[in-house]
Amino acid sequence: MIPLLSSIIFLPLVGVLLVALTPSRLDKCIKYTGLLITGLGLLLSIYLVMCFDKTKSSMQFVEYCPWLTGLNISYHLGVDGLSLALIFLTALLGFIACLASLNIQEKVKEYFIFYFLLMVGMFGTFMALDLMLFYIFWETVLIPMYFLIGIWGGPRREYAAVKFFLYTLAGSVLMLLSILTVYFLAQPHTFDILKLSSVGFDPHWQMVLFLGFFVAFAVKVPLFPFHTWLPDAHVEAPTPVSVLLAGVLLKMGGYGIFRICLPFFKDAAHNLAPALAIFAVINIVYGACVAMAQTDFKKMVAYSSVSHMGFVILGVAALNSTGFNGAVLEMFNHGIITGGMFLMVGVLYDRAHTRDLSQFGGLSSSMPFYAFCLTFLSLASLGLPGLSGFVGEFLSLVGAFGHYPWLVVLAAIGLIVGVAYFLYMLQRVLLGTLNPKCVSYGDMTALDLISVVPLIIITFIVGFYPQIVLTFQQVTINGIAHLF
Amino acid sequence: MSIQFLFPELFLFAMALWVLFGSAFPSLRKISDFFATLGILGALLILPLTTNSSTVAFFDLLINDPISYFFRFLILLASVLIIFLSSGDKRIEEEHKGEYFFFILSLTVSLMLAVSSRSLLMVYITVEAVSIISYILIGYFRNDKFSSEAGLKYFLFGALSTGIMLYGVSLIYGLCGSLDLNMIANLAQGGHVFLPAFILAVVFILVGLAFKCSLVPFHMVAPDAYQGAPTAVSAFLSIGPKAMGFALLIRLFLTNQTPLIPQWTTLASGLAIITMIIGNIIALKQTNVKRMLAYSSIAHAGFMLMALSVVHQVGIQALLVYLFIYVFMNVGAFGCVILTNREEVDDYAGLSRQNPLAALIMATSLLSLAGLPPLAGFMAKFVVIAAVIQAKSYTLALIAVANSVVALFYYLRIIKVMYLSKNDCIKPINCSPVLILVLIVTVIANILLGLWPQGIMHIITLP
Amino acid sequence: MNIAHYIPLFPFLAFVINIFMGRRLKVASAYVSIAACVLAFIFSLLVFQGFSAGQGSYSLGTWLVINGKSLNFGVIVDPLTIMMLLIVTFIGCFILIYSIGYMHDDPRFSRYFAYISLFMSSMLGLVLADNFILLLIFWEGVGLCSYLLIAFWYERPAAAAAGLKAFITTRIGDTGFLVGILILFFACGTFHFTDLKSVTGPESLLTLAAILIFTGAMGKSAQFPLHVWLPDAMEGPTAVSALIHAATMVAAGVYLVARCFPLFSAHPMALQTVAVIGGISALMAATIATVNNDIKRVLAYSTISQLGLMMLGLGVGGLSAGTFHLMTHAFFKALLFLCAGSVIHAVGTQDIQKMGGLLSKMKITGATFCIGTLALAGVPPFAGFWSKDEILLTAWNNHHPILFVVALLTSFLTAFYMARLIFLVLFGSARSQLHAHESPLTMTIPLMVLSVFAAFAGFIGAPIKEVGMEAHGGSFLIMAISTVVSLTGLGLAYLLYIRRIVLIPVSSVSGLHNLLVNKYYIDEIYDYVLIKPCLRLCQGSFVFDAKIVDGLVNAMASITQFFSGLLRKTQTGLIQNYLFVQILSLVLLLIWLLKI
Amino acid sequence: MIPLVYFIFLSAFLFCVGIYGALTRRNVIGILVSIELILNAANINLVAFNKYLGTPDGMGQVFSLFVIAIAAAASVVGLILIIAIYRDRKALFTDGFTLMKE
Repeated sequence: MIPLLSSIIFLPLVGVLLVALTPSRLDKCIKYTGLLITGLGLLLSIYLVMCFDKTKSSMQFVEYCPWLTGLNISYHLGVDGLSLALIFLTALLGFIACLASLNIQEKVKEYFIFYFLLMVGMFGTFMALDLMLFYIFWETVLIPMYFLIGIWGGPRREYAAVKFFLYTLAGSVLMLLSILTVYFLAQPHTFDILKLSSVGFDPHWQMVLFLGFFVAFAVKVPLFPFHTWLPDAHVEAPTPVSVLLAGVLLKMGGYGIFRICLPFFKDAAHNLAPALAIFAVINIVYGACVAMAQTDFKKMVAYSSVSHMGFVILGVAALNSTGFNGAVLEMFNHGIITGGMFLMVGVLYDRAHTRDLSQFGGLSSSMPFYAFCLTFLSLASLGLPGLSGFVGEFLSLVGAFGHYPWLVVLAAIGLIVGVAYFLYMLQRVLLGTLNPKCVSYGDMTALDLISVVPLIIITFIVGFYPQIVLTFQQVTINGIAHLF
Repeated sequence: MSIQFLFPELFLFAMALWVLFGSAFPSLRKISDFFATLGILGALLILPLTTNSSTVAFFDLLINDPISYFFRFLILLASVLIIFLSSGDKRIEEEHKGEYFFFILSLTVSLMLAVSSRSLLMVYITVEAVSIISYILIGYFRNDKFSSEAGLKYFLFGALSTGIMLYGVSLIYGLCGSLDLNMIANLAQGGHVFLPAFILAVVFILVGLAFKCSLVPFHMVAPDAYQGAPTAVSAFLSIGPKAMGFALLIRLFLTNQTPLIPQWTTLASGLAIITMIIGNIIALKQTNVKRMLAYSSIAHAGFMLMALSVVHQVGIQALLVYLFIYVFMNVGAFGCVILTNREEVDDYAGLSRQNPLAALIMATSLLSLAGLPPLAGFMAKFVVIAAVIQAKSYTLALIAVANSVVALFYYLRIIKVMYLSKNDCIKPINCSPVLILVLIVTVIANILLGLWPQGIMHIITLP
Repeated sequence: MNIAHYIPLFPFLAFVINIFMGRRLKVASAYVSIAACVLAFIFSLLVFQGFSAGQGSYSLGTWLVINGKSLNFGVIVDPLTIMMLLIVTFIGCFILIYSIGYMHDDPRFSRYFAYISLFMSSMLGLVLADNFILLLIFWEGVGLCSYLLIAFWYERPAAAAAGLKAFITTRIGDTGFLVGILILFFACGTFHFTDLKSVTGPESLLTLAAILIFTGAMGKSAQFPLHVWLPDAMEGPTAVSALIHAATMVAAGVYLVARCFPLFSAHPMALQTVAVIGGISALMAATIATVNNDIKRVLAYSTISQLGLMMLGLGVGGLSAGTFHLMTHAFFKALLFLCAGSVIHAVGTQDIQKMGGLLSKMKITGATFCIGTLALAGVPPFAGFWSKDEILLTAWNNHHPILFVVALLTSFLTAFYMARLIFLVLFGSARSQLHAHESPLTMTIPLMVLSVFAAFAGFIGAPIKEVGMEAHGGSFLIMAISTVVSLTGLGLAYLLYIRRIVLIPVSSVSGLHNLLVNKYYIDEIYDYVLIKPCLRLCQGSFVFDAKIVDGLVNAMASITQFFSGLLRKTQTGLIQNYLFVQILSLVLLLIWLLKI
Repeated sequence: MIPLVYFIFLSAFLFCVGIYGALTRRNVIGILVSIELILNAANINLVAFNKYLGTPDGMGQVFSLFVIAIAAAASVVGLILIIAIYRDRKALFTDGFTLMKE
């Protein structure tokens, strides 16, 4: 049977070679190879989802081969309920962002080379079962993202790119230390995540190592004190890159917490859960408040994803199967919804070349399709019950309510501010009298629609019947949950 | 008999003389770099034959063990890369090209002897030889005021340091009655020696070696030397003598894995911390690329010393791996400076548009120097940090890792200017085919050693 | 056979058809919606008929797994559901018919009918849901449709702002509702209504849960603290106000309290709050209505007041009284709104001071308007009298004297302001030269049908009555008192607005008058106490984020740059300094090593 | 026989004079001379230790001979560089060549 996981990871590398060989003036066919490769990746991941066995709790499609025998590093890949949804999300958003990248004009060749390297890094992070392999894929995401934001970004792109790079690197460098300490603490020295999950570290070390890992993931999730890179990176990144940045990169932090922090350091998780919950709620309320005060459309959506990722951490802090289910589902849903939202922002930016909300008004008369999609996605992202945004948040709230009732109440109040700033945005953009400047904006092209409609359909389906996604992750989540 | 051990050095010196002789004839002078490469490759071929010769050679002054074999191989590899680099540098063309390559070859010979020396006498002679040849090489462009000033400064500083080292050697000779390193080590560990005086003497010697490895308190002249010297020479300075310095540190301080003086670990980690911090922080605001690379090589020296502070077999192995990878990273970076012959950071503006290949080479080397995963620099850093954590010195590891973040900033500055800035600086690029070939080799090495470093990794086995 | 869950699907289908094929369908989209509504009505009748033949509620399948227990969705069928189904579908059909005329020249004709069908489907879904989560989903769906319909004419900024205000206010209520559900779930582990009867758990917790659930109802039924959105919701088309803000959606809050009645009745404190809040909003809204000059806002405040009355009815323990009043109120309030709509459609302005003497010009609308007013005022033969009397009766029987007086006062004020309304609009002389003309047939037929129901709903209500309602003829005294109160209200209005007799000099009451005109300054208070500080907080947090959190990060970078500049100075270029540093560090090293 | 201590003091004294000279002299050649002083101090040490501690193979004396030869070579190279700079900038004092700083 072909090594499915490795082929998904290294398919984009084939793309890199193809694109590197084609001369840069044929940018049309570079774009089509891009679509071909990401499309193939999506098909492969759909095939992966189809023949994934929901009942098995252990890793599936495992690929193992010793890579650096001297350093005990092995090339070990595997998929379980937790990473399956995220891999599918990456493949889907990768394809859709590739669709959105078709209107990139300058230096198309380098763009797609970095784009494919980014895809390799993202896929690898979700599939790696060896700590060092995980770390290497975790860091390979940085270089292409730096160049993508840096070269094709907005006016303050240099500052934003450097800030993103240094911020994430500072976090992940701490993780390197923790990985090595874990390696030397585990008695049969090993980097293998599965073996390390069963090693009981002594409580003192658990606390230190938990924080060591957690800082790296908190920077990626953007938890409260470490979130300031996100708005800058989002505002300056080109649309397809910020779709990927919001859709997938934020989930790597959450995934890391589930894969490494919780199974390795159970006692530390217990003691730190209240602190986690507090930070999560700060994230939710603070993110919502700051988003309310934004005039830049993209920055507002960036802060809204800070607020939504707060629910993921709240779900984690609940330390029970409902909370975990909510967190993982929220990660998947948030990826889909925010990916769509950034596409919407991109569509508007391509026409207006500005993101200042006060420049728009009454667009729903001149751009009906755009109005429908934007309203739908905003409603999904403000957590309207019946759409997928609500299900994840609801499960996290229910999970966390058992232990921290007052925090959940605060989070619910935070939700109100969430509703306020999204509707206020809708009012400024869509409703009211048609802004004379916006008369000339044409409605969404077929290309934009093709990239947004699948996301809307998924949001509706998952919102209507969440069991579709939950059945995949149920067994794995119960596995993690019964540790606590 | 022990002469077999010296065959590579003898062959290389013979070729050096031939190149010197050839430089008298204009026709031969033009292809003197070809002869030089021939010499080095010949030495590389002969080197494996020396493994089965006797362990001690040349009146017990030289030793033939795996470490000396590795370092001799490393130095030959470094010098062959430097020769390719120098043949690309246009300015060396007009000066007496023949002498230049003679000095390079003789520097290589003395380095090879230095790394396999077993007695303090041999140590002093080879260190002095290396210093003298590097004074000449640094001041090679006599009519360029930067190069001559750098040469003079390096001479004064170097002469003083080796003078202090010699005084230390004489004191040790007095204390231990012998110059043989093993003898001294046994005496010291046996405790038959008057410790305070012994420490004084050892510190005196450390000054000389630290100057060679450009460790911080003794690094003052290195930035000026690197900036003033011809770029190929500063590249060689940052690899050759530095490797020799670390080889001698291993020989002197860590013979058979027990530190010569009890405080070695604190001394080494203290020096390493200062070196990394000061090296990285000063590099932040440099505007001259060569000077910035000088400080980056100081910071990397701190990293290597950190590997030595781990008094365990894995520490030394980590250092060897680090040095091997460090050669390629540095040659790549300095090579780009030669390729584009631009020294100011701002001159690199828009290089990615003017010459994407040069920008790619520079970016890969810099990112590898910064230690980012898919590239070899990460493997080097990982191995050293693993050794340090294995020795449970967590604060040292923390500082090292924090420094790598600071280091990334000034590497990114150059990349930012090359790729992200809008204004372009149009300067001619001397793309001599040989230079581009060697730079592509370094890029491939950087990527290959990062992803699949089986070749080098057999040296090290983590416990 | 279980066909109940198909009822919401028909309007949803109509919504999908109208949204996607709206352009082409043009006028036909109205017929699609009406067809869906009629089908839903027929199915409701079938369910009603099926119910009397004993088919109850059933489950549809698991939707989520929470804390190990699987939460499965289902449909609940009992008298309350059937009544609501019938009301929503019945009134819905007529309002749709009415809307054809009312909206015929609107550019986004099909979208209007799409939103109305979406509303119908979520309202029907809400009524049929058998657990809190499914109810919450449709609950927010209804809130969304009211937002879309209020802001239907989004060109007008006032409409957009009103939509926003409505959604946020209801959303505040829903948050309380959500927290209430969570507390209930953790107190007794269930989301389903059926287990509410047998609910056991800590007393204080369940009361808190009940009150929080009631906040959800308050948000939706515009009760006292969260009532501010309903008057502004009048920005939307009148047909929308008739359907949503009179008959169905606002009644959802009452339906919710009725549905969870076992929970509320088990905790008297919760029931008490319901009654008190109901009383306050009834009285407050009635007083404001007496001075308001906008025809639709008067009706809006009257809706708040009547809803307050229903809540009061439920609060005093009269489940059937409250629900009966809900049923009758739906009919005559929808009628009144449609009449108002037809008046506005004809005259073009909503300010009643400019209207007058329209009865002569608009015979049918005028007549139906009077019937509706009489029904609302509670004049004996009409429907309003019976249901209001029920509430008064239960209030009296369950020993709630204060609430009884409040109810009486409210009905007096209701009679007064409704009479004032028709006297100013229909009777007297035309105060400005408005050329009024009778609305087309499509608008007047629904008026006539609804007026018939407004008149006789009291009796039609009989079959609902014997469902758990005690004997009607209890005490004629209460009936007499309520009739007298209504008539005095009408008479007073007659004196004031037809005879123009100044009973009390306006100057002495001017303070009270201003207070009422400005709606007790509640909007301003909210704005000042809640909205302004919240916006300032958000602005402050953004500044905090940009300056402090971000500032810290940039500060770290600049500190390292500063040190770099400092250390850089050490390289003076003088060889003497280098040598000096060399020797100095040698000496320091020696001191350090030898001292250890 | 003169006790060994005298020689050690002499060489230490010479060493310190050399260091002091190197640090304070403004003239480059002065620094060169001081460095030679340091080397000779080491020589004295070597020869003295070899004589008094009596290692049979005379390693110390052989070493000092090497040192003398190498010191000569070093000073030759040093002088070349000094002449090169003098010809270019006519500056012999150390503050003359501070082109490269910071």
